[in-house]
Amino acid sequence: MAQIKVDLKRCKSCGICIAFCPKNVYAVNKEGGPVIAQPELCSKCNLCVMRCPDFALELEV
Amino acid sequence: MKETWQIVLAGEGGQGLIVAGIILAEAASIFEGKFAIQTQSYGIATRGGSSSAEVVISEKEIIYESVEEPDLVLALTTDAYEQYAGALDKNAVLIYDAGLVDTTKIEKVTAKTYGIPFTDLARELGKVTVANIVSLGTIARLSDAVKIDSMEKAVLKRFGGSAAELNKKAFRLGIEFAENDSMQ
Amino acid sequence: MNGQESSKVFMQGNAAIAEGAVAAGARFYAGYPITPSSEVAELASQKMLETGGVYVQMEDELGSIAAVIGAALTGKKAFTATSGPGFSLMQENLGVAILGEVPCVVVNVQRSGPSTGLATKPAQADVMQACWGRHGDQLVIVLTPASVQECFDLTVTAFNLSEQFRVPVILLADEIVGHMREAITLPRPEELKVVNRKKPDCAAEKYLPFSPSSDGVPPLASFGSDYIFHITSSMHGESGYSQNDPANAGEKIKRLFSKIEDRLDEFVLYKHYYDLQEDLDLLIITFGCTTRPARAAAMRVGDKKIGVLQLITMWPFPDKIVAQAAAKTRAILVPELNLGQVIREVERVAGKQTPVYGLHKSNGEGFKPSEIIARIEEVTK
Amino acid sequence: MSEQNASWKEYIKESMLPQMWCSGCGNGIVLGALARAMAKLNLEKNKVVVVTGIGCWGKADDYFTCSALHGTHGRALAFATGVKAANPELDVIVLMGDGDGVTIGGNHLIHAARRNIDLTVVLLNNNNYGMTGGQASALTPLGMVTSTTKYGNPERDLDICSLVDAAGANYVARGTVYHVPQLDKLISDGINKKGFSFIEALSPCPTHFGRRNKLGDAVKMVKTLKENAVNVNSSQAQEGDLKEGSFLIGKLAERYDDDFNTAYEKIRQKIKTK
Repeated sequence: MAQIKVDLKRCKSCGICIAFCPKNVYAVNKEGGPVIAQPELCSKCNLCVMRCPDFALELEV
Repeated sequence: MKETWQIVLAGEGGQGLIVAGIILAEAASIFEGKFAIQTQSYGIATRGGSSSAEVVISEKEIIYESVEEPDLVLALTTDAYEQYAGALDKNAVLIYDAGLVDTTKIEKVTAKTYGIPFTDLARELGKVTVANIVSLGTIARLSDAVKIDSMEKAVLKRFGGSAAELNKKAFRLGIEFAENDSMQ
Repeated sequence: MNGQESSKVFMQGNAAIAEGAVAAGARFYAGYPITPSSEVAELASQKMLETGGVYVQMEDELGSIAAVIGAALTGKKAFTATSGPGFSLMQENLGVAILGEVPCVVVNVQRSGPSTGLATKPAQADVMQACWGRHGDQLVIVLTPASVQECFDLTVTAFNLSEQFRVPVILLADEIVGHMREAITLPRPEELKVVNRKKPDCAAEKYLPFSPSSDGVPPLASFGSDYIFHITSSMHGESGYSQNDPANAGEKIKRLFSKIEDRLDEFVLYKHYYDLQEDLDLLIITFGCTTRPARAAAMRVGDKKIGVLQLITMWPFPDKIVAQAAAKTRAILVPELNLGQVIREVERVAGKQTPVYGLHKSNGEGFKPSEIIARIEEVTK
Repeated sequence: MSEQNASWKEYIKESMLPQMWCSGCGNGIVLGALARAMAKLNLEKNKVVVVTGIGCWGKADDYFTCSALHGTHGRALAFATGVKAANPELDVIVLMGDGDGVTIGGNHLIHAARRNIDLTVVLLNNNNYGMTGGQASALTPLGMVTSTTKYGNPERDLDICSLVDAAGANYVARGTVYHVPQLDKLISDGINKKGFSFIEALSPCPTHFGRRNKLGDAVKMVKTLKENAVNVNSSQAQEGDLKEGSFLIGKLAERYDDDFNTAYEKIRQKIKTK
């Protein structure tokens, strides 16, 4: 299972990772930022990491 | 021999006056070790429009760079002739292009005056643009600002190679005509 | 040239500038041709190819000075030449070179303005612009040549000062000097003093591009070397990253002045055509193309003691030299081809006891000695 | 992918993060794409110079671990031209926004492309001047609202890729912050390509352009980029069947002409052998 790390100090809660995840891994926290809700669905496509404008996500395989 | 020569080469853009001025000053400074400064005045167009080169040649350091009272004027257009002819005194030398300049408007000229058809002579040599070099031959012959030999060296320094023969011919022709004209 | 002896050559002022630049080690030129400076570009385009340098003809003067700065940061000695209209366009990016402490040389062969003005005619009306033209507090060095020999010599000096102080140096020539031709002596390479910028010798990761040495000038690395560094047009700290702290900004601006002003005595250049110990009836203060007619005028006025002081380092203004000279003359005359720029500095320095007279001309013509003589007669009556 | 993740960090100065841009600004995405492109090509950091102008995207140089020159508004290409012409060994990457690179600096763009100097431009197009409050730029479309066109822009925008192509660049491409794997590749191909390379990256400015034109939040704006982009290799693009508002993405032009430095050295060789 993929380990996704969210650095909330960098995250600006734009919601891009959540909206464009092809597998709906993320849910929304109360600031609008990501919560890793269904990590078992992650296909490790890495698109959330690449699309994060804030370098706040890291995918550990 | 004059200590300082103030020379004006006047005409219009495209007649090679600035090149002639450079050759003259280079003959004096590089080939004779004198002091020489060349300056110029020109309009915004490369061809046409008034253009003139000034050369000061001296045995001693030249403080002010421009011509104040010309000792020798070369006039290659009527405008240039009219600008200078009346104002020169009797010790000055006035050389004009007899084929191009209309001298009728200036009634009294006291300078020693020589009219030589530089442009026509150049045309006969096959290249109208060497009129400036023909006139340098005349200037070398009619003044002691620079020696004929140094001027010829300076001409050949600038126009070596394939152009050398023609320019040498042009230069010699200017000397020859100056001699004929002064004997008249 | 045989490489053994210093050689005498006949050349134009603008050509001597290009030759001087090459002799000083310049290997990059970016410019946009403009009368009456174009011969510098023409010769530079040839010389750069021949000497292993690079010439780029840019799309405008904004770009020319920017490219010069970029090249200078790779370690090359770089320069550009222009005239009034182009010099105006360079002002903003000259500020980058000042704040970023990038050595480079800008030649302005002054012509008659304002605007397109008399494009082929001389003037000296860009003095204020050369000294003060940029926005913001800043200091540059301005040198003014009066002969073809000085065009060569001062271009070398301009590069040397630029490298020494990490500052742009402006060679403020004029149409008369730039287009005049005379024989000059080219020094042998070993006779020439050439200064190169101080490079860092610390470990690469310790390098701070704006951390000054004891002389106030920080060593400058080159892009592409082991040293990785930032240069910015924004206010920055020693690391080269932008910084808004007022204390840092205040210190930095002060250092941009002090690194030069503290050493002005070492490089202030001038010539005096009289005995400095002598008491004068009149001192004529000249620069650039006013020098020769003023000297001729001074020589021809027989009944008065007239000295000519030629300013070469125009900026920072040589206060000390002018004040000393002002103290030993009854009056001062400042001829200039503008309606009054250098005279303001002279008045500021000379003090109230020495009257300062101007002779100003702004019609596209240089001075004749006779005009200066007439003014001498007026002011020494 | 994971190997890349490890190495892009070499090129991003993590001590400077979080970056300064607004939430949902696409600048950070393009920054990442560029860092990954550098990592993929394994560029030597001390041989890379990032040159920027003024604007939001002009601050990008702060986040790289290589050398940088942050110049004046519109002049980044001119500074970069000096760097590259003087030292052809350097990889010079020029970051400009639409205001910086196209509007005030448009003339340098035309001539850098014509000169075919071996630079890589990543032009971030967010349709307005973001840093100074969302004023209109040359890439603000007709009718759109900005802080200087409150009732709609009377001027048309420019197809900047076509212009750069017409000016003779060796490589011209367009990408978006949605199509980010493609953007990575377009940038690394651009860096790899000798001669002038130009990559237009379409990116949302939700704070100004999005808000004033009611285009929704960052997510909505990125969705719009997704929907309107047509890959240049798709059948739709081949048939020229483009709806209004849609645009081509991918490699749009490629040439193999000598870059400036090569052409210059050829002339030098010619005079040497004379």
